[in-house]
Amino acid sequence: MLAFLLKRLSMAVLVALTVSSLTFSLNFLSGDPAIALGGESATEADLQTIRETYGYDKPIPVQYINWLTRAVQGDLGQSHYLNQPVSEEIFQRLPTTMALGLCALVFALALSIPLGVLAAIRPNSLLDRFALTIAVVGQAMPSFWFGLTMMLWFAINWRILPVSGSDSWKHFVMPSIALGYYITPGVMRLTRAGMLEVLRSDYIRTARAKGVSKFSLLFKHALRNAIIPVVSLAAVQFGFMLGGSIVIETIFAINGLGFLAWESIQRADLPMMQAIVLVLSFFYIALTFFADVLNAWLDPRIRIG
Amino acid sequence: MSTLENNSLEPMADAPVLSPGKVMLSHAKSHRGLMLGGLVILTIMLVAIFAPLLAPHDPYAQVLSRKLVPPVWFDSSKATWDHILGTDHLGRDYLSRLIYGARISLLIGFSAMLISGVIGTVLGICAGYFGGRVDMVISFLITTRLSMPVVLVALAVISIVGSSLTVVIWVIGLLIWDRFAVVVRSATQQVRGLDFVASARALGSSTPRILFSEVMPNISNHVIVIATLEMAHAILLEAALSFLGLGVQPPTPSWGLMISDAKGLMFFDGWLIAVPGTALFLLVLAINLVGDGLRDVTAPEDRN
Amino acid sequence: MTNTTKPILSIRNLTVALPVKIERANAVQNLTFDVRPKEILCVVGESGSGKSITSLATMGLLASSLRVTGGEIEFDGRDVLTLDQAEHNALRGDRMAMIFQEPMTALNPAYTVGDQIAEVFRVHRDYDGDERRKRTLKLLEEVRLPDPERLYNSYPHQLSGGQRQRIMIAMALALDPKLLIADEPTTALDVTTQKQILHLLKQLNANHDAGIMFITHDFSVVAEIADRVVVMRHGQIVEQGTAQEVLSNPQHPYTRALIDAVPRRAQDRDHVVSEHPVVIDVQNLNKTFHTAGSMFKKSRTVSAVKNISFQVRRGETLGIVGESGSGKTTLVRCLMRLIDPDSGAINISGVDFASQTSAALRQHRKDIQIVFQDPYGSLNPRRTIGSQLIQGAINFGVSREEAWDRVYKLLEIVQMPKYSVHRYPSQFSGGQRQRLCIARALVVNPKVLIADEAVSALDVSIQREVLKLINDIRDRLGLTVIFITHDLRVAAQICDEVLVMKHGEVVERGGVGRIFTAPEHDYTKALIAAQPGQDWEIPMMAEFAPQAAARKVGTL
Amino acid sequence: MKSIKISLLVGLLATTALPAMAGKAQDTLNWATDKEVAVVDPYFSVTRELVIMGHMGWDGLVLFNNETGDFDPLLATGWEWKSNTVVEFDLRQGVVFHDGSTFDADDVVYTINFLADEANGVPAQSVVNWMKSATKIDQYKVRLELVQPFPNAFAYLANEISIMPEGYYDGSTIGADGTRDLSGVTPNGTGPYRVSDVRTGKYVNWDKNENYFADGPKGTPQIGHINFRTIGETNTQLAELMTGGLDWAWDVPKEQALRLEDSGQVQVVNEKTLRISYLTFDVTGSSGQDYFTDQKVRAAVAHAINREAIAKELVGPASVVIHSACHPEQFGCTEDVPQYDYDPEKAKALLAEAGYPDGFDFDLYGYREREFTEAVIGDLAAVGIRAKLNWLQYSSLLQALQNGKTPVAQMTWGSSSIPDVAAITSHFFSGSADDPAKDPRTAEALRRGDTSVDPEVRAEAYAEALNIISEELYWLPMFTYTKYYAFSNDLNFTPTADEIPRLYEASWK
Repeated sequence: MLAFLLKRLSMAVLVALTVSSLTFSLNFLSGDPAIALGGESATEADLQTIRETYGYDKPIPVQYINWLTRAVQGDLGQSHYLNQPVSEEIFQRLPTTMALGLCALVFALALSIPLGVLAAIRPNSLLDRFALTIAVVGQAMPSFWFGLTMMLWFAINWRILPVSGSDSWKHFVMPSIALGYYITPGVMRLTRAGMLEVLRSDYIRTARAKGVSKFSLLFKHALRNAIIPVVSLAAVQFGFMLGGSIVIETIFAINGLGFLAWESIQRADLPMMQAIVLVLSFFYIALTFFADVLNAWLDPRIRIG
Repeated sequence: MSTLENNSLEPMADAPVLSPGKVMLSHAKSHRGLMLGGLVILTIMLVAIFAPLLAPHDPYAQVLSRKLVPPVWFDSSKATWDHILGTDHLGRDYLSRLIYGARISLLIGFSAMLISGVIGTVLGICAGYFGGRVDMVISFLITTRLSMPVVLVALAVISIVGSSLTVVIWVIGLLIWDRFAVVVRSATQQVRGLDFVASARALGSSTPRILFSEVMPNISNHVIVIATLEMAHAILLEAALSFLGLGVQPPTPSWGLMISDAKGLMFFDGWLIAVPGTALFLLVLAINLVGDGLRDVTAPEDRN
Repeated sequence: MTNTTKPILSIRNLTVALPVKIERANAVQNLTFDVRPKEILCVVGESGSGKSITSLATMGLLASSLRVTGGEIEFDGRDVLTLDQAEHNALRGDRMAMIFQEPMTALNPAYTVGDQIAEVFRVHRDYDGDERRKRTLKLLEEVRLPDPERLYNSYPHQLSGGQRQRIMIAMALALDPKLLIADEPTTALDVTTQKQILHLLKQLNANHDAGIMFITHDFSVVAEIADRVVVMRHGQIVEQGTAQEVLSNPQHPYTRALIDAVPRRAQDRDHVVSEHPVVIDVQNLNKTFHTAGSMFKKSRTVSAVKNISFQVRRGETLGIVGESGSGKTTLVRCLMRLIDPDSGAINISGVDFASQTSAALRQHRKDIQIVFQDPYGSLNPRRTIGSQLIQGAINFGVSREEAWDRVYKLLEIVQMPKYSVHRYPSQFSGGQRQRLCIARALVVNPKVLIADEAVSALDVSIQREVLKLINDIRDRLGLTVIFITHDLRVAAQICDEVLVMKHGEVVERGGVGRIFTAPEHDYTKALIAAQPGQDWEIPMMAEFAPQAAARKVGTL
Repeated sequence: MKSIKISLLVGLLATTALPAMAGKAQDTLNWATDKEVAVVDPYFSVTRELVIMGHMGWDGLVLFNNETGDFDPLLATGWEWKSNTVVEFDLRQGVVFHDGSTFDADDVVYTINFLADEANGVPAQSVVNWMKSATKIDQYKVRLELVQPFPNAFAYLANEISIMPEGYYDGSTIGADGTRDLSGVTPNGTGPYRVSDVRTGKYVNWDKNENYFADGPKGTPQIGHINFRTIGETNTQLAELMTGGLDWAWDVPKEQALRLEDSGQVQVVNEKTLRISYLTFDVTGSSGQDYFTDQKVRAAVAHAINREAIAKELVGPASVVIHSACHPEQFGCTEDVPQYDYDPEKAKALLAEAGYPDGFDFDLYGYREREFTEAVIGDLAAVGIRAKLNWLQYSSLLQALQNGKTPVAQMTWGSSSIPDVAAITSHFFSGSADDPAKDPRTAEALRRGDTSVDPEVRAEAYAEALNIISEELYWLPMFTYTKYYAFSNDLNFTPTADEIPRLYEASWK
């Protein structure tokens, strides 16, 4: 177990290293970050000062090593634009994005799992078709379009919900739906497929032969087993949502990580971009690990060898 | 004892040859979603091919004084049958741009899918077939790729190298191969374990031969299904990039770009975003329907 | 009709319709039979005979696509077909219970076996938790599971197949039902486990009043436990009667054919030491598997093949016999270098297979070919039969014309029509596919043919045909055959010599005759003793069915 | 498990409070831009937002008067030029900082000497590096020394130089990577508003400074609170404006502004700015596409583009077409230069003359207001010049431009709101890396203008340079930018051309 944890951790570090060097290689493609930093009216002398201050005059590998050395010590660098430690900024924004991601996930699961189960109980029924339609339509709708349309109706025409911001729970309703809706199809399909498979399985027949009631059959015997792959998917999707919240956060002016990322991209704030990508990739690894633990808890075959 | 095995082969002599392709085709014909989606895609493809014949105007011709003419169904003095769908913010005919835009969306979807398909399939097959170290390295690549947020990385790269149709296609293509790789890898692992692959090895088939004749045909259905999904994914991704201003470059008539151009006026002139939005939605919906249909049709037949 | 008590189950003119008319309109048609208390009724038939559908209809577990269109199933005085879901639910697990074929998948992996047994009490009785636990532990004892306390908290995957089947039996017997349906309960088990389970069932039958409806395809099992027998074919009953009547004096030709196809003990025959050159020479072969660990599991090392040496001469058939997990499949795969052995030498007609690089090995691969167990996985579903058949010949530089010549000749040998080449595997039955696989293996003119459980997945009647084919081909083409099987009886029919394997080691080796008459190793003795139906003197069918006279099996 | 999720959701929703409503009723002016404000510091945060906030929270020595065009005394009450490079200021008495400390010469000396020292790492060096040092003469009198004669000294003093209390930056440290960590510095100035709450990247809230000195040029603050927040999407800003969530926004695109105006929900004003748009050509051929080394081709481009239509249809009514490389309202800018009217036929003729009767393909670069550039592409296509658009970030584009990699780029320049040609023409045509032509004639003329303090000498020198530029068409000046301001119907607010909105002057109707 300990050895495995260590292996897992080293894997995470390796992934993070690869991701960070990939992100850092953006430096090769990028324009002069000093110009981005100096603003439109910076003179050549200003730029030179900036280059020296930030070490942009050094070769890129040296910059990378320097950055890495500091990153290992927990110092992800200083944001060019925001003039403060990148890590501080990220951890200040993270809770907002996490809250958004969690709300979106809860919305998605609350919609997709019951729909998936119901669809699986009666395949090809009207309900199944309805669920499938939701899935297909959901996958085809650009999230920004969906978000703006909701804003048009709920915030501007009906004035039920606030337009933007992140001050109260009301502010999270539309963004959560816009973000969560996109993963609903996948979770629903997986739940449906999992339930269909489990319902066909021998042990469900055994349970029926025991005279178990329909409800207990579905929720005690079937869902427990069908939910296992859904857990992994949900964890992975949660990771994707944290990364994919850029568009939604931009639209709804939620000052989370996604918006920070987008702003950093626009102002070529490389240390910030690198750090965000790094944090998100670490998050992804952590989430998959978490999903594994959760799966083991749900599935004794994994837990007890 | 032949009575037991019941020489049912005799009537089979005139039975039609049921190739897996034919079986699928016959299944496909009776699959409503697949047919409907296919029809929509076919229509859009025809429109794209015959765009020069169908478009009433040059999609690039701008008349600034005639900008933002509403579509004919609007009760407005500016509306005219000359511009059935109205004009955009530079006075270009919206219908013509929509028609030409089909080319771009299909091109992006198809090319990005092709790039990611090739990368993902090759990686997936290698990982699945060779296993061991190769699998370890490729699985690591997949994990790394999955851990990088697609939209973020795409935006960062495009914002730095500058965007053009080619850049967008390559960036998207290079970012969405993960699903191909994951699915192909596990499909290959399954096929590799089947006895006909062992048979082929025993019969002296070389590894490339086995990959092409034994493995590929048996994972192609997975690849095709993923290909449709990723094509839809690529089209949506381009729209999202365009929405943030980092997609295809103007004046290229792309649906994503049209949405992006129109988004500012969506609270006032909703049709501007509704027209290309609907086109995009229909295309992606159709592709997804086809993907779903293919998944149903190519699902492995039950043994029996 | 020896027993006159009132039947507990009485099926009258039962007809179940198939959803689409595939081969026939009805899964079962006009079925009529009784099950009486305390008797074991065996329903026998090959796959597709409708025997499982009958049991499922009785339990009310039919798939929704199957509809009962006629007849009645009277259980305990009531027609269960007229019951609604809730009423049927109340009967199931209480008054009637069922055991299934696959113990590996029949238990819910997410709950402990104790909980799953106790659930029966919770559903049907108002016992409190302690009472449920107490009764469950008692049941575990009754089915002779060791250490019930520990087992109660075990999950299914921690138990062996035999243990799981005992759990299933305990679950079925929990409320002392009047009817117990056992659907091929031993088919998926090793022969030694099968013996124990059959023994247990017989014992329980003695202590309980339940009538048992036992579904099987294996007449040896029938001979072991049946009081009465129903023989089914294509959804209809062809013959029924007491075990004595059916087994020793079958009336219907189909019953006779089935009984005739039962592999029987080898006649005592001498093992003639052949003078032919040695084709296969294996020395000290070893193979160890390592399974990678995960977060919750330690990595494990399993020795699948331990220090095995043997030789086979040209024209001989060597049987390798062992239960599942004995390492016999690993052994042949090492032999063919489909997997790389850890150490040891493999010499196949003068070429050292163990030490060659895989590139160098390719040109020698034609010498040794294999036919696998699963007829569905061993043909590529996406290629025509023809292209799969000539592939081997083409690989070894044979011209296309000559390759096609060979293919057609081989199709004749395996008794398949020429036009098969244009078709895809999905259009052939299991037996036909095995013939095609044999043809494919032979197309490169191998010196050695390995049959890895090549007939295990087939119905007995077809099994027999394929065995005969392999024997014919061996004689005709002068092949050396290695025959892998878990079934001693099958080995006896076809082999000259037998290796008995257990846990990766050869425990005994010898001529077929000696192994059967005078086994030396305890394990071999146990295997032989576990064969079901030992006391059954299988009637010779030659006098009933003329075409069976062509039987050459067992003769050299 | 489901019940756990539901309770989690309920918990999440319950913990957050309802938002405070905004607008006149709460005496709070809410405004937003798409930029994030990280640190409330006018020197270490180089954004327009901080220029605006700089004027809210701090005061400079002088203030530019948009009506008279003069500099009004602010923290200084009077001044006297002792030479071309020395000026002495008398300071206002009785002014206190937000923290209660008194303002005097020490604060001015500290601020200027801090800024002038390059080692202190002020990012925008051009804003401060013209100052050499300051010395205290007495408690309310200081002497400022310039590095060299600098005509725009007062413009910078007015717009950019806010006076900080003495020792203001002592609490901040310079990190390993050379950036200044300002987390320990609490915003503190003399300005009409003071910071009440900051959340990095999210909002900056200001309260009225009740102790603000009377009868200064900034007047007395009226509105109780002025809250800033960041909204990245223009659409979202509009939605907030329409629903009353915002009281003030700018940079509203033209069409949206017009429709907002039509709706009557808010006031919309189109105001001039000092920013101009221009095309800059690769006149040396270093980009590898040498079409534009030929003046005839550049002239063809000039004749092909309907600048009038772009200015009126796309930019806004306050936008005007310009012909010389400067904003008409800047000192020294003259429109009396060679002009190129919209004439597609002439453009085609010129192209044919230059040897391209069938036109050609080239790369066009841009970074700002894509639809303007799109319109340019459309006009060029009409005469056969086919442009491939390359859309870059400003930093990347500037680098490409300086390296001569761009055949044509559509650029803009805002002159840091300095109403003087020195802030634009001299920047681009004095031979620096930004100079597209490196023509010694313009460099010489501009140097003459830059180093003189005599307006006539300067005007003459600049006119000479501007004529050369338009003659040669190193740039094609396009039009002036305008800005649409949209604000609440309840608000009294007057936009100004220098793009420094005086939010502190705003009041409720």
